[in-house]
Amino acid sequence: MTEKKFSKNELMVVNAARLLQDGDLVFVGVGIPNLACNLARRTHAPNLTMVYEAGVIGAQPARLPLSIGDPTLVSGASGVCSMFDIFSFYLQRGNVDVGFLGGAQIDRFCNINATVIGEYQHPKVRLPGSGGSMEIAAWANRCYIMTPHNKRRFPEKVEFCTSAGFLSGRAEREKSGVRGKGPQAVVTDLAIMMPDEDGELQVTALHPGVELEEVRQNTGWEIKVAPALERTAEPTAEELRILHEELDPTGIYLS
Amino acid sequence: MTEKKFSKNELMVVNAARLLQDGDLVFVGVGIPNLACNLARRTHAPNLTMVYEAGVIGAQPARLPLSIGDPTLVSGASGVCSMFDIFSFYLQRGNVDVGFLGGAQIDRFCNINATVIGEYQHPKVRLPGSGGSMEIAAWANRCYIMTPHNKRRFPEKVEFCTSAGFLSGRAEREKSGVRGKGPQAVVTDLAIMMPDEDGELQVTALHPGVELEEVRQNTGWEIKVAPALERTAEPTAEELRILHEELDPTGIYLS
Amino acid sequence: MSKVCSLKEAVGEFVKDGDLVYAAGFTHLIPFAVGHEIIRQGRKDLTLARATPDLIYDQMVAAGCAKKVIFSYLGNPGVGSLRMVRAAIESGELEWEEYSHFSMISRLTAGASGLPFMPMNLTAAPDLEKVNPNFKRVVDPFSGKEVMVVPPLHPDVAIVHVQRADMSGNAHIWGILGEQKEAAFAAKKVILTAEELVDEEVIRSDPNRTLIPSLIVDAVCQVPYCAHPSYTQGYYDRDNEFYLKWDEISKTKEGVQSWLQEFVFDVKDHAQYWEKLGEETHKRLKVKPKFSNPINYGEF
Amino acid sequence: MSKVCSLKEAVGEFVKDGDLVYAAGFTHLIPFAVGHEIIRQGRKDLTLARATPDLIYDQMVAAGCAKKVIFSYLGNPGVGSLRMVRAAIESGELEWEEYSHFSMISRLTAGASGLPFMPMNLTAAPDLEKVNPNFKRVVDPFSGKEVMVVPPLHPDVAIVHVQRADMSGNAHIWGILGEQKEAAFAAKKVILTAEELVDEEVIRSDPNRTLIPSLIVDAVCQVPYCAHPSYTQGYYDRDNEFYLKWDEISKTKEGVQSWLQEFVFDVKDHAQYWEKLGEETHKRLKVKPKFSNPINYGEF
Repeated sequence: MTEKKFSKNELMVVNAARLLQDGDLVFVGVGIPNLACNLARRTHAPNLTMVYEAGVIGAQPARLPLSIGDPTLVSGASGVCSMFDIFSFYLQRGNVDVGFLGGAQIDRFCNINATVIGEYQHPKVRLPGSGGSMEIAAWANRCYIMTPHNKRRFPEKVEFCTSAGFLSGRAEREKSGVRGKGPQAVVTDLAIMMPDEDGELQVTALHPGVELEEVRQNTGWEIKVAPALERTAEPTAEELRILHEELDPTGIYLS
Repeated sequence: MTEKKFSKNELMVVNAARLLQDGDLVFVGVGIPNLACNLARRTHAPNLTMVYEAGVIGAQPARLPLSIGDPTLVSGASGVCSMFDIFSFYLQRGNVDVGFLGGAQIDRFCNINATVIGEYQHPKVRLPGSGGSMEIAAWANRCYIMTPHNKRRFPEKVEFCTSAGFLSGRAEREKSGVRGKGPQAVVTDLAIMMPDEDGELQVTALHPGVELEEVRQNTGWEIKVAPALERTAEPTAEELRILHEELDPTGIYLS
Repeated sequence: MSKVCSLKEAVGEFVKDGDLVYAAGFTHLIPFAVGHEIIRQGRKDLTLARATPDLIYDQMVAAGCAKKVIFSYLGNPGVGSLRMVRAAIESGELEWEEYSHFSMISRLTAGASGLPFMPMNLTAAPDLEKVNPNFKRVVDPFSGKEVMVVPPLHPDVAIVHVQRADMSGNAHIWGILGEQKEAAFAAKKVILTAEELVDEEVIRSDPNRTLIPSLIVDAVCQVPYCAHPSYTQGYYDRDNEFYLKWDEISKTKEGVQSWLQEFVFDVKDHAQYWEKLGEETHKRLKVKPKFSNPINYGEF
Repeated sequence: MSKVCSLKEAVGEFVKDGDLVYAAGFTHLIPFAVGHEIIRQGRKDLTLARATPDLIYDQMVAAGCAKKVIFSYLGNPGVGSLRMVRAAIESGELEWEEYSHFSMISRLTAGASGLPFMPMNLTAAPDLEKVNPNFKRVVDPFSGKEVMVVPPLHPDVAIVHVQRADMSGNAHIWGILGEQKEAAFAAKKVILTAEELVDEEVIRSDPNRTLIPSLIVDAVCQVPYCAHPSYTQGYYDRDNEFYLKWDEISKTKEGVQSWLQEFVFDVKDHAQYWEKLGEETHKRLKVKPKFSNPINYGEF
C-alpha cells in the first residue's frame, strides 16, 4: 500500500462533503457524516439543513456531537419533534434530500448489511441492526455511503439485507415502488464508487496516490471501472483547517 | 302543560351533573354540557377532568366558554395537544369515561341524527353534521344525551344515523365491536330516559311537576315506562346558586 | 433564507383558481385576513377544506370563491347554523364532501405522513360511510377484524396563522394546535401568516415550540390581528359578539353582500380592516398578559 | 390527586417478574435509576423493549433480569457494540425481537392510539420482514398497492423520565422527545420519574409543554440525576466518558459484575449512586443555564 498524505477519514469526510448541495436537507448521523455535513455548511453549502433521527431539525452544534441525541444538537436548533414525526412527516413524506448510510457489508448493488454475520437465528456476529437505515435507504431522495475500503466490507452479496440499495439491480428497486432514488455514491478511503445504469457499483474516481489495483484487491468482486476514471482533488488546506481547528479539534474522529 | 318552577336548561343541567362521577374524564362540548360538568366539579365531583375536542386537557375556565375553542379553556389548563392526539390517544385509546351528545333527532334506540333532514343528497334541512360525535358515541365508555323534549326531536327512527346509539338494539351495537358502552341516559326538560336491556329507551324518572302523559305526547313513539318510575329531586338552592352566580351570571345559557 | 412578502403577493402567487385550499386552525388562529384577500383577488372554483368551515368559509362561499366544501362540522361555533354554506348546499349550488372530525384529521395525517391511508377503528355509525366513498374498510391481518381507512388529503395550499415566526418560516404556535401541523405537512404549498416576525434567535431559544419548520413554508407574511373575529392566544380575544352579529348579517344575501363590500372590498388590506373595527372593539378584545415559566435548555 | 412515592415503592408495586417493560427515552432522559432499582429488587424474566437498549438494558441483561429484548438499534451510541446483550444473543441465552426505528415507534403509536395496527410504506429491504412475523402486508384499497403494517405494542409498564412534573403526574418535557409520549399512552401502567416536583401552577403556566398527562400516570417519583450516564436537557450533560468506560468494563462478565456490585447492589438508592460518582464527575456534567424566551398565554 502506497504512502498516504491524508488519513482515511479526512479523505472520506472531504469527498462526502463535496457531494452535498447547498439547500439540501440532510438526515445525518453522528461521526464522520456529521463532520461531512458541517464541512459542507462551512464551505459551499451554507444553506444545508441538518436533521437528526432523534427529532432535531436545523441543529447548530456548538461542539462536536458524540451521540445521535447529544444535547448540543438541541440547544439553538430551529426545531425539535418526536421520533414518530421525524420519520413520518419528514422522511416518509419525502422531505429529506440526503441520507447517510454505513454498515458492516456493502455489496455490488449497494445493499447494506448492518444486522448479522452468519445465520440470523444463530448469529456468528450480532451487529447493531437497522436503526433508521431501513427507512432512510428507502425514502431519502439520495443516499451516500461512507466506509473504509476492504474485502470484508465489500462482499459480492450481503449476508442480510438490512437496507435496500438496488437489490438485484436498479430495475428491481424501481419495481418495488419505494420513493427514494437510492445510493448515489460510496465514498471510501481509496475511491468513490457510483452505481451504473444497472445499479452496479463502478469505480468513478480514485483518491490522490491510490492505484486502481489497490481498489480491486480490496473489493470482494470483480469491480467495474468507469470509462472516464477520475482522480479526486486533494483535500484543500482550508478544508483540513476547518476539520481540525473548528470541527474536531481534539481529533476524536480524525486522529 | 303545567306551570314549571324551573327552566328547561336548569333541569337538564342539574340532572346531567348528577349523573357524573368523581374522577370521570369527560369529553365535553360548550353550552349546557359544559355547565353540567362545572356544576358537578363544584358539588360532588371535584376530581372530574374536562377534556375538549380542540385538544385541551384539565381546563379550568375562568369565565364561561362561548366556543369549543375558547381561549379561557387554554389558560391554566393542565395540558394542550393536537386534535389528532386528543381523538387517538385519548378517545380512541379508551381514556375517555364520559361523552356528551346532542342532535336534531334521537330515536327509540338512542341513535342520533345531527346531519340532515330529508334526502342526504338533496337535503330539506342541512344540519351541522358529526363533528366529533361519531367517534365519541362509539369510543367513550359512557355517553349522555341532553335535549329538549318534543316530538320533532324524538322520532321512532332517525332519518340519518350520525352517531350510533344501539342501532336496531343492544345486540347489534355489541356485535359491531365498538369499545364504548353507548348512551346511558337521555336527560330532557321533562324526564330522564334510560336504555333497557334491549337498548330501547324507557322513562325512568320525571322531573318535578311533570306528568307521564306530557312525556308520551312529546315522544314520537309509544315510549316504554320503567316499572319503578321515579321523580327527580328538585334542583337545590345551592345548585341553582352555583349555576346563576358562578357559572352563567349573565344568563347566556340559563336565561 | 427570507420568504417574507405581502399577503397580497402570497395569495397572488400561491392561490390559483380551482385550488384545494385548507385554511387551518380549529376555532383558534383562523386566518380570516387571508380569506378576505382571496375574496378581494376574486379567486374562483376553489375547493375549501376545513374541519369547521366557520365564518371564514361562509364569507368565501357567499363571495362566490368556492365550487365545493370539505368539512366535518358545519356550524357557527357556539351560535348555530352557518347560513351561507347551508343555503348553498340546500339549493344545490355548492358541492360538499363530509367527514367526522377524526376522519377529517386522519386524512390530513395520512397526507402529512406520506401514507396512502390512515386507519381508524369502526364507529358503528353506518350512514356517513354510505354517502362518502372515501371511507373504505381494511381487514386487520393480526386480529382479522375490520377497520375503517381514509385516503390522504393533499391541499394545493395550506394557510397557517401563528403567533410568531422567523423570516424563513420557522414558527412557534401555542394554545389550541388543532390540525395546523398536519395541514401544513400535507399541503403542496404553505402560506404562513404571523402576528409577529421575530429574530431567528427567538425561535432557536425554544426549538420544542416550533410546530412548523421553514422547510415546508413558501411564503411568510406578517399580519397582525389576522385571525379576527377568531383569536390568537395571548394576543387578542375571540370576538364572540361578531359571531353573534354574523348570525344576523347572514340571514339575507344582501346583508352579507353589503358587509363584504364594506369590510372586504372597500378596504385595501387587513390593517385597514382592523382600523375600521374601531377603538371600542380593539379595547374589548385586548388581553392582559400571562406568561409561561421559562425553561432551561442549557448551554451545551 | 398525589401519586408521589419512592422509586423503591413504585418498582415494588408496578414492575412484576415476567413483565414487558419499556424504559423510554431516545439517548435523552434514559431512566437508569429505575433500571438499577429493578436490578436491586431482583426482577426476573422481563421482556425489555427499547428502540436503543443502550447501557441501561446492557446492565439489566447482565444482571439477569431479562428473558428477551425488543429493539431497533443494538449499539453503544457513539461508541460501538453493546457487549452484554450481544454476547447473550450470540450465545443463545437471550431471546430477541427486532425492528427498524420507525417500525418500532409505529408499534408504540398503534398501541397509544388504540389501533390494531399502524401502516408504513414499503422499504424494499426484504430480510427483516422475513425474520419477524410482526411485519405483515395490507393492500391499500385506494391505490391497490401494498403497505407494511405492524401490531400495537402494549408494555405492562412504561418508565418515563421528565424534567418536571406535578404531584399528580402532569409532566413537562423538552429537548429530544423520542418516543416518550407514545410509550406512556401505549402502556398499561406508567412510572414517571422527575428531576423536579413542581407546583401544579408551574405546569398550568405552559399547558402546551405538557407531554404526559396525569390521567395515564400511576406513580410519580422525584429522582434527581435519574438519567446518568444519559442526560437531562438543561439539568446535566451526557457522561460520554462513562459510555466509553462501559465499553472497557463490559469486555468481561467479571468487570460488569463488579461494577454492578459497587454501583448498584452496594448503594441503597440513586442519591447514593450520584454521590459515589464524586465531585469531579458532578462538575464535569454541570450545565450553564440557557433559558427559553417566555410566551404569553394571556389572562383569559
